[in-house]
Amino acid sequence: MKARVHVTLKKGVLDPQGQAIAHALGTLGFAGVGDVRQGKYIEIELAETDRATARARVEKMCAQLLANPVIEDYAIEIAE
Amino acid sequence: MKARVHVTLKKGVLDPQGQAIAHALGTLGFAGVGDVRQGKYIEIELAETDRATARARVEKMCAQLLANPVIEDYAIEIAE
Amino acid sequence: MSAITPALVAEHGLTPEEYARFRGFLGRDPTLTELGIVSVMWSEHCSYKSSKRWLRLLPTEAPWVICGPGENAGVVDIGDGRAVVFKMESHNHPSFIEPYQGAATGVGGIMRDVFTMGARPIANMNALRFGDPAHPKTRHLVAGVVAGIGGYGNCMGVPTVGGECNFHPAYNGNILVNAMTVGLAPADRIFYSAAAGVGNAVVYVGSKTGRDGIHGATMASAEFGADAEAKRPTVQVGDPFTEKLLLEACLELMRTDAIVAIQDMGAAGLTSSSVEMASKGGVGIELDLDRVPVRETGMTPYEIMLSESQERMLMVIRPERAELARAIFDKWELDFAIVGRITDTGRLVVRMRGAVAADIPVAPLVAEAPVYERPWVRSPAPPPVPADALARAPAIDAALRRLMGSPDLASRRWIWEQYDHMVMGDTVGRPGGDAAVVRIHGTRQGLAITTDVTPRYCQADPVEGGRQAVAEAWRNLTAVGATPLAVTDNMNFGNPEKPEIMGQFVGCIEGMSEACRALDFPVVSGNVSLYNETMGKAILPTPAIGAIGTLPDISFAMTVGFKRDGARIVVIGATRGHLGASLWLREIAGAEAGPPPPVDLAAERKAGDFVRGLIRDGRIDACHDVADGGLLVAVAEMALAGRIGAVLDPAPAGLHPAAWFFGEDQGRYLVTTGDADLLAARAAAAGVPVMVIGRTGGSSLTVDGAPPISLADLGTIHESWLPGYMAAEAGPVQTE
Amino acid sequence: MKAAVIVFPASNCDRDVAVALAASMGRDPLMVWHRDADFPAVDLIVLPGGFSYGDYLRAGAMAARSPVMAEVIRRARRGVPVLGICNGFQILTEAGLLPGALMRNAGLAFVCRDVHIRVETTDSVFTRRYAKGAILRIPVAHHDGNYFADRATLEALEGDGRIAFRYVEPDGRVTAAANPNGAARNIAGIFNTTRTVLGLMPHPERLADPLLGGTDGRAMFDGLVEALA
Ligand SMILES: Nc1ncnc2c1ncn2[C@@H]1O[C@H](COP(=O)(O)OP(=O)(O)O)[C@@H](O)[C@H]1O
Ligand SMILES: [Mg+2]
Repeated sequence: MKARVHVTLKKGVLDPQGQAIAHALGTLGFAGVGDVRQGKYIEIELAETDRATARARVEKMCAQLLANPVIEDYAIEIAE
Repeated sequence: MKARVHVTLKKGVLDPQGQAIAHALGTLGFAGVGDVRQGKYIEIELAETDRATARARVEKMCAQLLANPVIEDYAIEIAE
Repeated sequence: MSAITPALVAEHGLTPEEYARFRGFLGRDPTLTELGIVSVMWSEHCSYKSSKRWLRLLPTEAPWVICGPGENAGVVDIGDGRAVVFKMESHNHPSFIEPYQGAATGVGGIMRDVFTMGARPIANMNALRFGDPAHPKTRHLVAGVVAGIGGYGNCMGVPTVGGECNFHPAYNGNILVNAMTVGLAPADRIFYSAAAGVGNAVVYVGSKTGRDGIHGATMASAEFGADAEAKRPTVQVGDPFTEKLLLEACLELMRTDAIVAIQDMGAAGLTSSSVEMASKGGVGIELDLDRVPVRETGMTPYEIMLSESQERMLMVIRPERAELARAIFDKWELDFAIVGRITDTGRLVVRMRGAVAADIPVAPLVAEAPVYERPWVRSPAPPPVPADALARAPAIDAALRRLMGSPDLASRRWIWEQYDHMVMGDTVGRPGGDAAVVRIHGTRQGLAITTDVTPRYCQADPVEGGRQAVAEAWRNLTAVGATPLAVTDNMNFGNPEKPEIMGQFVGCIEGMSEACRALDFPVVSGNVSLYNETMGKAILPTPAIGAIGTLPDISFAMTVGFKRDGARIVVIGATRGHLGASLWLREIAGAEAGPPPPVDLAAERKAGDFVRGLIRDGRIDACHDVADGGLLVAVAEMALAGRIGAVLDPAPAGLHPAAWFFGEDQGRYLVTTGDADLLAARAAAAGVPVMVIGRTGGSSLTVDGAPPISLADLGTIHESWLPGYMAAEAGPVQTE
Repeated sequence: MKAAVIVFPASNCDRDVAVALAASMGRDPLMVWHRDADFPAVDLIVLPGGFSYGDYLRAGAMAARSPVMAEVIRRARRGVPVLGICNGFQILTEAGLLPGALMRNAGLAFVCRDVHIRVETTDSVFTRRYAKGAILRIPVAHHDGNYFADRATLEALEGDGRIAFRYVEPDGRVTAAANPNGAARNIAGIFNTTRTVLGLMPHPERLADPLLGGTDGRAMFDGLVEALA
């Protein structure tokens, strides 16, 4: 079973990396680019076979390590 | 219109970050964690209203700036 | 098993003659793995087949040399039981393809070369060449390379204390990333790579092996199927975290008696490390590839032997110490595997899944490696300096402003502030001086480090350019008060199969060799990078020189900044106004022409010894060597560093002011002193020409009656070019 | 006084801070490996700079969850002074001993240079030897020093006098140009509520020896020795 986790900066937290990308896209001549936000995407292979258990476990991983609740939100998908 | 871009390391390319996360999860007592891979997740607001045009444009952004094809793959979703 | 076809041989970069020679001593057709092994061992990179004959010209010995070329790095004795281990290495091509990771793994590789020998790295340097700033790729390459060097070195906790950086269109398609590491070891605890002791264990430590960087030439081989490309990234990703653990674990193990021999797995990975260890020790090695830690499934013996995965080491250890060694690597959470043993057969035997994948006699594999006497021609004389260059010379102050803000002279602060140059707590001379100075930890002894070469001189006249590169390195060490000790080099050239390129190589080596002899400055390590050419256009010949020297006490360390008002500014060495191949000529007169300034090695040595004496006797309070841009640029740099201005006398009669102020005559230093008469007397006694050219003071530079140039303005010009240029970089730097 | 320096995998300023501590203490601190959760009682715990776990995922995230940190947190709660420098500061926020987070520098690049910081309060074991408002020249060397906290937290830090240092111009003015990393309100270092835990991005241990070009960092270690002896 595979979990796909998105860790994104909370709304209201400034994102210098996203801003730099937006700026760079402008420099490269891409028009109409609005806000850009950069986050992390983490794929985790799990031995677990039950979806609900898998999700609960990844939930715990996010809370304990993968995201910093001061600045980040996370979203979990369980694939397969 | 919003584009969601995933930039991931190509298969076979060493992912030290993913490896370190897997290791840390083990230390925290999570059992059954296999391979972990870390990539980037980028959200881009676009003024564009046509899906196909938007995709083509983001395709170009990825090739020119967001990913390095030597070591990275990318995937694009157009939302809304 | 696939038959070894001529096409497959050619894809492996072997000529039919080379293949015949290999088949000859093997006595049968090779396996694919064997073909892979010989192809990397006999590649230019590993065999030095084009350069070997010429490298022998370099002097490599001196009483203080503990180990010259031939090991992972050179070793010199610096007294009190301590040795300095250092080397420079290129990562040019990977850095062009993937600047961040290419540069990062280059730094990782050179650090491994140094700690393999038992030394803790204490300083890193980097010598960089980029294309025309106006070229569309340049900014991106600068951004990525600098971030990559910083990313790796900063994480390792080794200060990056200096380097150099030039721009020239000749590097548009081939940038140069040369990284140097300097390490410190007990002089009697140096580790070498010669394997010994039949029955001893061959141990693999560090990262797992993946399909990284496997010899590009073999990609088309049918054996790998259609997805070969996708499976085989040619650029590696660096893992400085693992390397830091590997460093600490190796140094910890080196404090025991477990290690008999050790060799990092760099280019050509397990192949070159095992062959070199066996060959140097005159023994055989058996490898059981089923035991090699791998990070991918289904790897073939060919792939495992040729993988260039980073952060790995091969060691020969005493079997009775295996458990002790394993415990140390466990503590650092690194892979540790006994993958083979030393034999008395003199053969490299590789087994996997019950089959013998390779069985090659090691001695002929090394001894019969091809060596080529490539045809070469002397470089033609450069075009003459345009006759009207001086007639069209702009005012001195205008020229100075332009030079100080030009890409090759502008401040490199933007670069070095991305490098942790202070970690380890011993950086005495930070970046920006003539040579970096680091303290030998826990003592008052200092180590001075520099890298130098002036490629435009080498292009104009390779022999003179080779001499100059060595002389300038020696001069830079001297300018901080150090006694120069030894050299490492990184020979970056175009395609050696072209006689004119080979001629540049030969010329540079001749010049370097002569200068090293005259200055007692042996070459103890180095690296050759050839084929730096794109679409038939070669780089400028770039023999980068890295050099070290020692200071008995860091309180002697001299700096470039003016220290006080009213001091006399004295130029040591003769000024003749040589403008050929100068920056003034290129940047102001728009001509890349003329011969480079000649180097008089006897005068060089005399002037340097004189200056060092003044520094050690406390007779001067600032010192700077006169290099790119000449006298006035050197004065401006001293003024900016000390935030104190100067008033300069007019050019002497008979010399055009531009030639006097911007000529690049060699063997010169600028110093400041409160007692110019004493200095003159000492100079007369030593037979060194000196001349007072002005005095320090105020907040501007006043030159030859021209309107004063405010230091604030000049500082802005000097500091803003690089950050301004990079601010227009179209992208976030790809980082870790 | 007894001090412990915690060593994580890829800590790299552990020796540097040990040297500075030893110079002030007259004896070497104890070096504690991250897996040794039961180390002897000490008067001061130092989390040194570096790149623990390569700074992978987030700077300080993995170190904050290592076994030794559980013990550091216990002792910090009992009042044992804890000093986190650079990566140490990042670990302290990740471990919840200090509020807020340290994000990627606003300029995105690693930055190593001398900065000026102003001493905002002398009322702590760490800052007692400085004069209030004193301006120190101390180096920074980090990639993730951009201090972030929500408004309420920042107000609380200000209100309680828990901002230890701010980036300033050499003349003491708080300006954007003096801020090397985009940190909120130019914050270079903060305390916990009892002012027994200090995290700061600048490296006082790097300018505590005249031969290295400055000594402004020295008084922090001298003050600790005086207070905790
Ligand atoms: N230009 C050179 N001058 C002197 N020695 C050289 C030069 N190039 C290579 N060497 C020496 O040849 C040996 C092999 O070099 P290299 O293959 O680059 O080493 P490594 O395998 O450790 O990367 C080293 O000892 C190196 O110092
Ligand atoms: Mg080597």
